[in-house]
Amino acid sequence: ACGSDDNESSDGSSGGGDDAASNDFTVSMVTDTGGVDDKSFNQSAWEGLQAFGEEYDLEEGTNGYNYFQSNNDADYVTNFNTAARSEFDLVFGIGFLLTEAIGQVAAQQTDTNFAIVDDVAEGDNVASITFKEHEGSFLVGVVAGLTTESNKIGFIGGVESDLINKFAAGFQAGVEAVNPDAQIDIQFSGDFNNASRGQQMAAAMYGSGTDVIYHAAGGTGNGVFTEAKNLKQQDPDRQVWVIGVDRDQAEEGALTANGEEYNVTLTSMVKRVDIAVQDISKRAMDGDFPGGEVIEYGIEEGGISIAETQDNLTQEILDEVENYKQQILDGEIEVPSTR
Amino acid sequence: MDYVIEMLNIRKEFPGIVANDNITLQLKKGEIHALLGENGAGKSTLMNVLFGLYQPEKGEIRVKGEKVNITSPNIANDLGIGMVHQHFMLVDTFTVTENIVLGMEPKKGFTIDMKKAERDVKEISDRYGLRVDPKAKIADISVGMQQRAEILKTLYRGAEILIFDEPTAVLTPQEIKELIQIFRTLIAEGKSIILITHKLKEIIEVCDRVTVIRKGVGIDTLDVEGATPNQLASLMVGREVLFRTEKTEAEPKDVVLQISKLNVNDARGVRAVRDLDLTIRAGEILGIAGVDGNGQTELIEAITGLTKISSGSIKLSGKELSSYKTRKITEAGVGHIPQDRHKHGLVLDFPIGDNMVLQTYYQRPYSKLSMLNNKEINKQAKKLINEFDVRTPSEYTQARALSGGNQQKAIIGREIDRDPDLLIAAQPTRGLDVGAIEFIHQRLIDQRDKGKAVLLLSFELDEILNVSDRIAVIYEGNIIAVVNPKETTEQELGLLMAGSKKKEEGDIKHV
Amino acid sequence: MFSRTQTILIPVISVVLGLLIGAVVMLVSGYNPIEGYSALLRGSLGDSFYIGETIRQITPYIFAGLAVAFAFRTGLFNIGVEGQLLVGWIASVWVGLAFDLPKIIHLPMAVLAGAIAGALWAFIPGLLKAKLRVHEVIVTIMMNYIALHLVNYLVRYVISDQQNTTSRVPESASLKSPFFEALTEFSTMHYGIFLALAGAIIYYVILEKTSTGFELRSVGFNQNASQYAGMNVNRNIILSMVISGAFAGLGGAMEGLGTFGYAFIHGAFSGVGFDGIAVALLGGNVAIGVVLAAALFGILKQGALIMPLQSGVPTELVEIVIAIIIFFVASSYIIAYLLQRFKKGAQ
Amino acid sequence: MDILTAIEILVKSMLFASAPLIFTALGGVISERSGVVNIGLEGLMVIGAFSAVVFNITFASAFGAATPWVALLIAMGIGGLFSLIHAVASITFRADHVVSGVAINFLALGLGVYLVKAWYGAGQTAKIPEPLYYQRIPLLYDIPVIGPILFNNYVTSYLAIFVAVLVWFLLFKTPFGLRLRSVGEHPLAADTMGINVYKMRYIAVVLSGVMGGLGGGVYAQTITQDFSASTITGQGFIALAAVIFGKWHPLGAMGAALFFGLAQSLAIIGSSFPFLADVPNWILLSAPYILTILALAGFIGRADAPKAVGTPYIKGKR
Ligand SMILES: Nc1ncnc2c1ncn2[C@@H]1O[C@H](COP(=O)(O)OP(=O)(O)OP(=O)(O)O)[C@@H](O)[C@H]1O
Ligand SMILES: Nc1ncnc2c1ncn2[C@@H]1O[C@H](COP(=O)(O)OP(=O)(O)OP(=O)(O)O)[C@@H](O)[C@H]1O
Ligand SMILES: [Mg+2]
Ligand SMILES: [Mg+2]
Repeated sequence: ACGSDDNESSDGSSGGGDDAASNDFTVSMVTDTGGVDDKSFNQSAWEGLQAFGEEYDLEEGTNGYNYFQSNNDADYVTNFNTAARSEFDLVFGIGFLLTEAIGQVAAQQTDTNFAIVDDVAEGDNVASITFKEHEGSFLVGVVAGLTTESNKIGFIGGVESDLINKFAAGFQAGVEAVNPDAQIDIQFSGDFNNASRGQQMAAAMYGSGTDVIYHAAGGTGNGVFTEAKNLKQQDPDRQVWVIGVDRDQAEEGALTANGEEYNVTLTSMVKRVDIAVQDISKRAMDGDFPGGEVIEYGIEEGGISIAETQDNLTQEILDEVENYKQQILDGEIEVPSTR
Repeated sequence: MDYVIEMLNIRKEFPGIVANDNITLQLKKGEIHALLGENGAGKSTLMNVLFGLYQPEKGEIRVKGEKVNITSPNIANDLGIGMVHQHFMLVDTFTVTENIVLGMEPKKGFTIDMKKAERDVKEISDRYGLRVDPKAKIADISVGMQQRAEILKTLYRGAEILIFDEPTAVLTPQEIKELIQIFRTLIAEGKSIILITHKLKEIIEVCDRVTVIRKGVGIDTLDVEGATPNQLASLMVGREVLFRTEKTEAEPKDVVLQISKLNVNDARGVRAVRDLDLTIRAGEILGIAGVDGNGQTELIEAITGLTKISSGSIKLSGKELSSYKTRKITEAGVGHIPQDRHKHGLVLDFPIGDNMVLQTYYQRPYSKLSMLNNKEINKQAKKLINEFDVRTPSEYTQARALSGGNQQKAIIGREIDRDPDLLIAAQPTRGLDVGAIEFIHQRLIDQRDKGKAVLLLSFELDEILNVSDRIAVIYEGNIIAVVNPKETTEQELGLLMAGSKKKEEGDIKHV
Repeated sequence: MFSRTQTILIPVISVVLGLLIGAVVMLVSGYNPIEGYSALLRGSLGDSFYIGETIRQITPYIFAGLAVAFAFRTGLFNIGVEGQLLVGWIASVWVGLAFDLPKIIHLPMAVLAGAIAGALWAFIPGLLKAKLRVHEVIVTIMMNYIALHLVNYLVRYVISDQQNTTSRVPESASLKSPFFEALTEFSTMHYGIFLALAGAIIYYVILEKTSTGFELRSVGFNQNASQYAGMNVNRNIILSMVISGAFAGLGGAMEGLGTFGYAFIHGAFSGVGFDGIAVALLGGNVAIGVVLAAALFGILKQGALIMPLQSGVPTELVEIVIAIIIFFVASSYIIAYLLQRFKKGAQ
Repeated sequence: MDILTAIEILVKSMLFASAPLIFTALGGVISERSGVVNIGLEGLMVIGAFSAVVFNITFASAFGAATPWVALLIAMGIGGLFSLIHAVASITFRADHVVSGVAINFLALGLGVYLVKAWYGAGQTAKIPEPLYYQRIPLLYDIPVIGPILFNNYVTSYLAIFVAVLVWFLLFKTPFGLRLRSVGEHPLAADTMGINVYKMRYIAVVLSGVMGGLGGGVYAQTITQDFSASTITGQGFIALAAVIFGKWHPLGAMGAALFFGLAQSLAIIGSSFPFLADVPNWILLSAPYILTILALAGFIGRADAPKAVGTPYIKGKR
């Protein structure tokens, strides 16, 4: 119905790829309810779009790149539609919660290209971007397995889902690869923004001897950092670690005790949504949009890694991580993605 | 003249109504001054002006000759004016002492010095003979004791002038006697009293002078000595008032209500009605006399299905009622004018029209197939409003906006119109003026004359003696005597109610 | 009490004042209010697509508002609409998926399942209130959280095979409307709006026109007098919660069978139930008021989505505006008073 | 895990999770005891969390280690100011208390997030530089067995209990408390005793704002350590439930909040016991809420609200 007479813009017509043509290219994203500054993948995706816009000299706004914030699950469809109707050439949906909505809108707005992050959606004009979180989780599992002294390791997930289970599965495999004696306690908070419960869960784990906790629980994970920092602050010699998720969460773990600076963030499993977003945007701009395809970003593609901040990791551990990374790249290790 | 209080030409308006119009009231030191008027005449309003709750539009107030401006109860307190309100101003969940010292608490550091407060209360209560338990919660004590607590509140604040707004409406005869004794003590202490009451006998018994107001206008102030009830009543109403209710001899027929061996527990699980037997016949009014708290409430609640009985039987025209729910009992032919009209009688937020069908809304013609028929409801309401002279702007007016007397007329209309075989009337005239009382008594008698049974519960011996055909005296949950009103006196009834004659069965005339 | 003109005038004045103060907030924080509001209007009523989306948004608001309002009118405070809505949602989807029936049976059955589930969820606080005098506010708050966790579990382990979302309900149980979608350029507007409007009418009829409603209102105002008049107070408390919960459950069914067409794992509450409290109160707890308040809410919330894109104003401005409107409606006494002064002054 | 450790963990997480609820619920008790319903507690917590976090971030360098405490004072002040809106609406403008409280909730969240976006250009603040940390209470901590169990927590957790006792003292032992309660039970009676009903209610509502702000400030500075739209998500409603659960009594509300914190940590510890392994996760997650309902239904029974709660007082009207 709408916009039927200007279907020139998409459909690979901007395929030229020289700078003049690329300035016409427009791209936007729809966040999930976490919002564009969730310090997690929405934020990362937006950083990717911003970097992309800067690189190709696009302006923020309707004629360049932009984001649509969803306040509610019911807003996804509206936002996708608005984006398509605002004639963005490519629209990203960030998070598996948007899968259904993107599929539905893509079927109607066939002139627009869509890309879903973290899940697979149907449609010729939809690219699916997934990450091999299990691979990165495997690596931080290696770190955890080598770091633990008590041989008790914890995992705190938010609401149980396929995605979160991928984290747990990879993590478990990583720990087991280097430290078969270690026990892993896998728990779910049932909620992504209950910091209080996160802190209570962490208190229970640390209190019973766990010394490393990997969280994949969004705002609930705030409480995990809080508990770890408290324990460290009180007893700087104590071994308490948190492994961050999605971004480098070193900032979250910083504290001072007795005038000295410490950081309880051991490392983080970094998911480079920004890289994937830039990558797909570039391909779309170049007329090479991978519609209908599933593109997996793993270690190999540079979409998954451990955090750059490595102050708390010994060279030995870094070497081991490098070693396993190589084995994964070589296909010697197949990291499980389900529990 | 040494007046302690002079209210001169007071005018007080409310939206759409002049409650007090140019009223003058002068109180001499050491006198008991009655303020008399129909319901809604403006008595409470005038006193609230004196107490600082309302600000008058015109007029002036002098205390001991000096012009004052009473803008809040605080100032009234400071001037030595205390008021015992028509509706008690007590906090239910507080103790007697807490209520009395509220706002003027003795302190010890940051805290209330409760010991001293209790001592003070005890001391004043001893001095004036106002028996109270300083530590008791208001919710747990009798109305009489609540009123004594109210009086103590004013005395604690050193009041010299005491206003009593209808203090006797809620008291039992015994309590009224005590209150009158208290008045005398207060006067002997040099205090002065303004008394509002609808009971003319009381005025004649205790008051020195009386000011009569009618529809917001001051009519006259006269010495009580030499005045008669009739004279006062006609001054108040503005026409001649007959006192005796017109009543022919009763012609009792079949038994309507037959209660035997009834036992009922009260809300706390204590036995309140014990092995009670009672019979009421068609065509008679049975009055129940008794001191408050002797099982009257539980008896009525048992008959109407509001409380489960422990044992015994209640039969209405031979049909056992005791296992029925309230609705079935109502449908079986029992009507109930509850004691507390605001709490139990009306849904104050409903229009008066809906209140008129509170038990029958689901029946034809008010409902058909579960759908309300508002036309029929309002037709019925209009009919009752006319028949029972309920003064209301319309049937759509919220029940809350009606005066107490008119609310009561509405309830009575509703109950009588259903023409129940048994009509239970609990304190139907409490707080009403003589005109309204007369009207209601007449209605009860009409009902009897139509061959229905009426059960009348009242703490007013006058009412019991005037209206009933037989009087049953209840004491500690049991009917200890049934007497003929023509052959008994207030004194004898009083003694019976106190339980004194219980043992001497022989003296009691059974009817 | 207020006159008829005041009853209409006060909400209008409140909305105007709310928007005015919202404009001041925008000005003070460096945004252009005209741009902000025109974006808001475009994003809610600007063209047929947005109108469709706005109507879709209004649909559950009407039900949530009716649910809260119904309880309120009968003397109860149902903060549990959020939870009742969630269970209604899952139940309707479940029935939608579990059967293979002709639409004429299947759809009503699925909708009804939502109502029943919501009613059952509200029955618990009703029963506890009636039998044990447990305060419904606490129980309904707690039941919200229980619903959230239960529903997430059902989605993952019972209705789907460890998925994040259930399958889509088949056509035969769907409220989706190709007709409206075509009419509104692919908005998600569905047939639910008719059910919501019908719900408002049913609300009005039950409460104002039936003997049951008479009883419910009576018990809501004065339990003692109602008991004296022979009404069964406990039964009415439970009935009131159950009907309120059924409205909430229907709101959930609108989401399950209409807006989404499936159920999914919730990381947090949808917020519709809590907004329902405001909708009910803003609408004065009467049917027509609730519909209008839901419309206002839908317009503001829908318009808010596009506001940051087109004018840079954060979406939260809308919450501020809503709050201020509620304040003025709540403080209608002072508005009425000022109106009267104004009138007198004019004479 | 051995039993002592289990108890230590239980008590510890009960204390820190309950503290913000206790403060806020106490605010609710004060307000409702004066006759003003306050379902705006959630919003007051939001505004408290917002103010404390913004202050902490902005002034950490100026105040150093004292920052979180000053931030709490600020949160209390701003909470108090914010609740003035509720006071004006519900006391002076005779607004329906529930409606006005709902507006408070909308306004607080809207304004908090709006300002964060306007000031920081993001929907979420950074981590606060000076959070509160657990502290071993000198001397008490050294008591064998119970010392480590009871006396290693945020100072604010003890403060919460202390303030609960203080509020109890204030409400039930002082003239101020007697007057405040009288205004909530029978305002007209209080008026005839020369008590200024409006003034008392204003004070109570502002105090509830102060306490709600404190609760939010404590929550943000002890648990989340930043502020966003998802910092306060229902805690105010749980606190409201605690007010009623605790029968409008300060110590009761404290007990209810502690009970809730305990139930939550019990459910967490419980999940590590083998015999509970087969219990579906959702039941454990819901355990705190289910336990609360059971406790209410089982032993607590009914409680009566202050009689005049929710009714505006209109002078000169009966
Ligand atoms: N607060 C008020 N607002 C408006 N009108 C009032 C108010 N109080 C009293 N009135 C009006 O003033 C008149 C006088 O009422 P008031 O209560 O003084 O009567 P009263 O003589 O005390 O009656 P009663 O014998 O029933 O106690 C009433 O008819 C009523 O219309
Ligand atoms: N707020 C009000 N606004 C308008 N009129 C009022 C108000 N309050 C009371 N009234 C009027 O005051 C009059 C007297 O009321 P009140 O309740 O004192 O009646 P009453 O005859 O004294 O009954 P009661 O036996 O209950 O004391 C009524 O006519 C009523 O309309
Ligand atoms: Mg009077
Ligand atoms: Mg009166």
